[in-house]
Amino acid sequence: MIGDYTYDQFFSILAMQGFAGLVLFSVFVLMALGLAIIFGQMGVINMAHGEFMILGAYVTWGTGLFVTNFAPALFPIYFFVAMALAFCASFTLGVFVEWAMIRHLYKRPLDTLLATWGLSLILQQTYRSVFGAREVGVTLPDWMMGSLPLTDIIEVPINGLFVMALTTLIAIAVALLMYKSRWGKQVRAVTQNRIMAGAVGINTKMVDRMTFGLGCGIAGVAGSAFTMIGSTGPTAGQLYIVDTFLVVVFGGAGSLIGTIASAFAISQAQSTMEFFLSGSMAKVLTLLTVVGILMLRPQGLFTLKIRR
Amino acid sequence: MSSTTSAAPRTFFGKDAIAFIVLAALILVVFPVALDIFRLNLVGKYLTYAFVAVGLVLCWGFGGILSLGQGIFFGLGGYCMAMFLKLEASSPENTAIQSTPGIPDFMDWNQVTELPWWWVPFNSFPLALIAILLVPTAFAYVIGAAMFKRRVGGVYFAIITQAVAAILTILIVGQQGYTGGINGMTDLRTLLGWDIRTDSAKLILYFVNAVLLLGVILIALFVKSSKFGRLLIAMRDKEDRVRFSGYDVANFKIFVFCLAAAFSAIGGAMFALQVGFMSPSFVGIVPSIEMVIFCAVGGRLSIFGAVYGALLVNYAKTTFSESFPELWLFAMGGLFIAVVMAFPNGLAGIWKSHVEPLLPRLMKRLRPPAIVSAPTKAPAE
Amino acid sequence: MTDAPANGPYTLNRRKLLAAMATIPALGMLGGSRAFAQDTSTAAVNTTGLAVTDTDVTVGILHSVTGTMAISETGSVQAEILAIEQINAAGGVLGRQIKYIQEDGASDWPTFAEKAKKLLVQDKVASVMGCWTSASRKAVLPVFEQYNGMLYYPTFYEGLEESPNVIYTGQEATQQILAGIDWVVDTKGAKSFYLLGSDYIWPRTSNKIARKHIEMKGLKVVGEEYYPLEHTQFNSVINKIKLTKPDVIYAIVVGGSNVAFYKQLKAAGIDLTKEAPLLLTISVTEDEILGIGGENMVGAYAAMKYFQSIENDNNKAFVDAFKARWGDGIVIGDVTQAAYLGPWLWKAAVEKAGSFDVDKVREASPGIELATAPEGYVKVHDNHHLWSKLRIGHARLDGQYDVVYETADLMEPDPFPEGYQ
Amino acid sequence: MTFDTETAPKDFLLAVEGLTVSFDGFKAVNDLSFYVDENEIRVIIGPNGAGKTTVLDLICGRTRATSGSIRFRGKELTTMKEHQIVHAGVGRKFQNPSIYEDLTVFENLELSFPRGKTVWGSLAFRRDREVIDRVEEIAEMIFLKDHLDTEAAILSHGQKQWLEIGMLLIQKPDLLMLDEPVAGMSVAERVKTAELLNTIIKQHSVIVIEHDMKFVEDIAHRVTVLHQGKVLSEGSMDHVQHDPKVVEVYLGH
Repeated sequence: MIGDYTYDQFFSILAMQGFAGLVLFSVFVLMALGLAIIFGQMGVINMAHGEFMILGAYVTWGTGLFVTNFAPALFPIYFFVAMALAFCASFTLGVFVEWAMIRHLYKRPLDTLLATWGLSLILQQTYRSVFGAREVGVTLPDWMMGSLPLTDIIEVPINGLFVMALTTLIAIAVALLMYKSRWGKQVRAVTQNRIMAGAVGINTKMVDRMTFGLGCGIAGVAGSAFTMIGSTGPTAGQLYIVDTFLVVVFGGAGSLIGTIASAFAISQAQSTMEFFLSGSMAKVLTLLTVVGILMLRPQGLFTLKIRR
Repeated sequence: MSSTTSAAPRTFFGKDAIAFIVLAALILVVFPVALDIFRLNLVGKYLTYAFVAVGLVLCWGFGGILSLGQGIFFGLGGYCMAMFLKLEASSPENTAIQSTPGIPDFMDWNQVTELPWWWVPFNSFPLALIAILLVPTAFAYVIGAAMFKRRVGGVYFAIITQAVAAILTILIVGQQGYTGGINGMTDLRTLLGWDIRTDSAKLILYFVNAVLLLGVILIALFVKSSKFGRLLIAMRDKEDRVRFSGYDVANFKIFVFCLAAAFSAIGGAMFALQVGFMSPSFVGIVPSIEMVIFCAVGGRLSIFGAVYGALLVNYAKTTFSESFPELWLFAMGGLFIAVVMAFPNGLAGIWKSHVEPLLPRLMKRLRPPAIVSAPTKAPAE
Repeated sequence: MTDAPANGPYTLNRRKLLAAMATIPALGMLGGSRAFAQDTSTAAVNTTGLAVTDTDVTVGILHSVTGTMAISETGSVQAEILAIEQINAAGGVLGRQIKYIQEDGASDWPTFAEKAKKLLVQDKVASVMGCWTSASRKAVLPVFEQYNGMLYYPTFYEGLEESPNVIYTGQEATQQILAGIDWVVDTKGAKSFYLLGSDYIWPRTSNKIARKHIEMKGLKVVGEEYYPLEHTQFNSVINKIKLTKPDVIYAIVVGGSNVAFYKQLKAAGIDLTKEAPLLLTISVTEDEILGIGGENMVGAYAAMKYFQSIENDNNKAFVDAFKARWGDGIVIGDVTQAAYLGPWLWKAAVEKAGSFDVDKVREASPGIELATAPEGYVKVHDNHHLWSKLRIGHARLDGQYDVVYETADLMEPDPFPEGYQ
Repeated sequence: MTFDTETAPKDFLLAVEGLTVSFDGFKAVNDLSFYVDENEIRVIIGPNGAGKTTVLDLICGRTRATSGSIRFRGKELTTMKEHQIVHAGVGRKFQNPSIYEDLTVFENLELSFPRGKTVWGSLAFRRDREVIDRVEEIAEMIFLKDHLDTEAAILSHGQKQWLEIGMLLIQKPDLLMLDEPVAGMSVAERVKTAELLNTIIKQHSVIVIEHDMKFVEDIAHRVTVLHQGKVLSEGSMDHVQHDPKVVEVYLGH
């Protein structure tokens, strides 16, 4: 016996909590990836990140509605189409926002933070006016909501697996894009030396715009995926802000590996503590630990030591 | 920044003195005369936010330290005051129907049967007053020391203060047996036996609040006009240079952060007194960022601008939400973006660039032409 | 919002209003109020300077139209406006048409207090229909007591309150909890319970009462857990539920958390239709199911006093009128119905008192009956709460509940339950 | 490196020994040792990336050494904070002019005045006769007497360089470290700067990083040539100019 549990139960707990932690980890990575790209590569803090996610969620909802009414046969696979559309919508909005707002503020990073907060207010009210104040229910194909029983206690939720797979896919895609493609080279070149990059013929403005759009697009996909586990309403985006920022900052700006590692650390800590403490205290302790570590190591988990 | 001559150091006489007198006249005479007690009480509430905004001018405008967690200090100050008032409102006679009379109602609802030890000092008014200033300032010191000694700044600092605000909110909401949870501390009635809900009390509290605000503004003006104020600007622009001129930059940042926290705490305490309750909705991220808006709209570099910003934005919020509640967020968001992008120095900046240059010309018209001197001051015609 | 509530007095959609009016005769609500009107001079029915003229009387509506609570409070606003319009069409109150001033609490408690004060002090409204969360009610309560206003509060809540200035048209905790637990024990043979809630006073107080009641029956509570409002990750608690294998999950999760909780519950392989464990909630109305999705909720039980599917003539007329006014797609939850009662109860009290004066309305309120309430017959108790029945609903795939049980008698409201504190 | 044995017993103003710093494995400064006497003018030269600026960063505490020691008048600097190093008597001018653009020339100089350097001190600081006299004296020296009330942002590049030098002088440091003081100046400004430096070096020990060989020749007592983080050669200008290793590095293979 361990505490109130038998060994069997205890191992089941470990297995299930481990899995719950992995799902949470995937969720965090998915949330943070878009922000990490924008923050890491451009130094811009996008406070409207949550609203870009919710845009993706609404697009998914709309696609679901459309498919149910006009092409019910496609319903089982509509989610993939919806994710693609969510990416396009968020990407387009992101590019527009970069053009209209962000590009004027590159020299004032703190001000982008404020301006994007204003943007998030406007987006929230837009959602409320367009879609109503109530949450919308996103109907998912049945196959996505089931679970696979492993033992009589342990069951693996399919949507959890789906989120994990999706996260892996997107993370790999982003890594390839950043480190293997020509475009990724351009992005990194601009990050390291904007003037020089411009001098060798890279269209730095276009690189900025696409980077911002990409980050927002990934946020849209994340929002689309989150319709499986969370709510879709005008203000739902705000729920993710603090967690997302902490993941990115804790990981160390500019490091995708760092973002992933920090998402892992935070999610495991939180899901483990949640089992033994009350939900509120688990959250407080996790956040407090993260802030505490950041005070000891402000540069985050992974940062290159560079000559200033 | 206004320029000065080398021989005469910047003081808060001159232009600032006029601005101070105008503001004092406005909040001490014009508002009380022109507004009924209901509206005046609202203005009093707005002015409590001005404490935060003035702190932000020093901290953010001059020092370049953007805190997205001023709500923490506003809230802590407010809670310290509310705890005292709540204890006074929870006398055994008032709470006779509870299972444990003599403790605040929310404790009773949550099966707390004894006043927690850290509530005990709040039985005393002097101790509560000390706590109002000390607790938030000490908290700011801890955050500031940890961050600034390690040279965390800019966006990182903003995000961490934001996270701390989130943590504190969750903590207050989660520990409802000791804090009142999401309801906050409500039904605060008397201060040392004096009913703070009556109209006359509200009028007096308004003036106390106004005088305290003017006092805080004087302190801020003093800081701004001292060498410390110029150092803040210097640190914002070239932190390294300040360091290599022999200053321990972290200490200066900690000081200004603590000062802003103390200002916010006074505002929070006055809020609790005037509104009659305190709730975690002032501690979180959203109110903290809104307070930054007040400051940004008024002008992050202008102490007076911040006060007008707090008044204007809140007035707009009240009127807008009375007539067009749905448009309010659009207006607020739009205002935010417009100020940041087009008028980074806010109202004060517009005043300085558009109104002030007109003044000498106006003066010239008013005076007989013979006395006109100093033509260099007038803009080219 | 396609059907935004009107923002000021009298901005009605004429066609919809007429449609709504058409259903009124069926309600039998046309009393003798019109005859009443001529004998009442304004000076006689309004001695305290309220906003009453010879032709009309002004009331306030105070809910969140913006912010996170707008999700929940929209339905209440719609119900209150509908009730006011119906009363007006039927001749008004003491011969006076009701005007309303709507204020936005913006999901922010101090704003509620500020607006409440504005309604009472500046607008001098005769009564206020409003508030939703306990926090907003707690914030406005001192204002109503100080300025002697009258608040009609629609939400089911934790009790522990009995203000002379509030009429509580929703259920207090014991009314909603005791009979529900009795039912699940008696008909489903439940022995063990897992209590779960959002972390604030209503779920905590409710679970405290539930736990006492369960333990008094000699049954077991195997877990009790609270999550921050707007929490979105429930995997850990779902795992605990799987381990402790309770017969009943007693869930009081609110807001957006609900959506996350039920979706994750389903994904974790807990099929609510199998009733192993059975899920009993007191916080999910038809409104919430809109966001959760019927397919994620089907099979769950809810203990409330009202479901849209209740079969009686009152309710049929109410649902038809509501849809005619606010659109066909709309659903009506427990709180929406309770909010609808507010204006009617106030009207009845005013007419009984023969005056708009708050003190007289208060005196007249206990004993007021409403035979035309959609939920059936209700009556105001001396403690300002309503006598009402409790019903158990069984969630369907389409987001509605089937009423599977209803208490034989009205439940007495007991905001300070002896032995449960 | 045979140089240090003959001077070792003396009390140096600055003694750098075994100094190493690595950035992720790259040793920007590698086991570096050199010594500066009282009232000596030392010029450090070397090709790009030789580690010249890093050495100054290490001395003034901007970068922390991985190993090695820096002693200034017997005090170990590697463990001190930047402002303590300044108080010990080391002043540093950056490569790009580093001044407070939003403040006037007077205020720029005043902030460097060695009084009121603590929080409370700065609050209590009063602009008295002593401060004004001293600021005016320095301003005269750096050719900015007529610009005291000008906002620093609108000064020319050369004037900004002078202003920064003035900000150092007002601190009365024992050791001045100047990173390319004449870079980016017009010819006229260059001449004036050389004149300024010549007055400065009469009263202070100075370490200068400079590329301008003519200028180096004019002022240097001794020259240290850095290459890849190490001392390549050290001695008089004449000595290093004829050192084959130096010739090799500068002229290529």
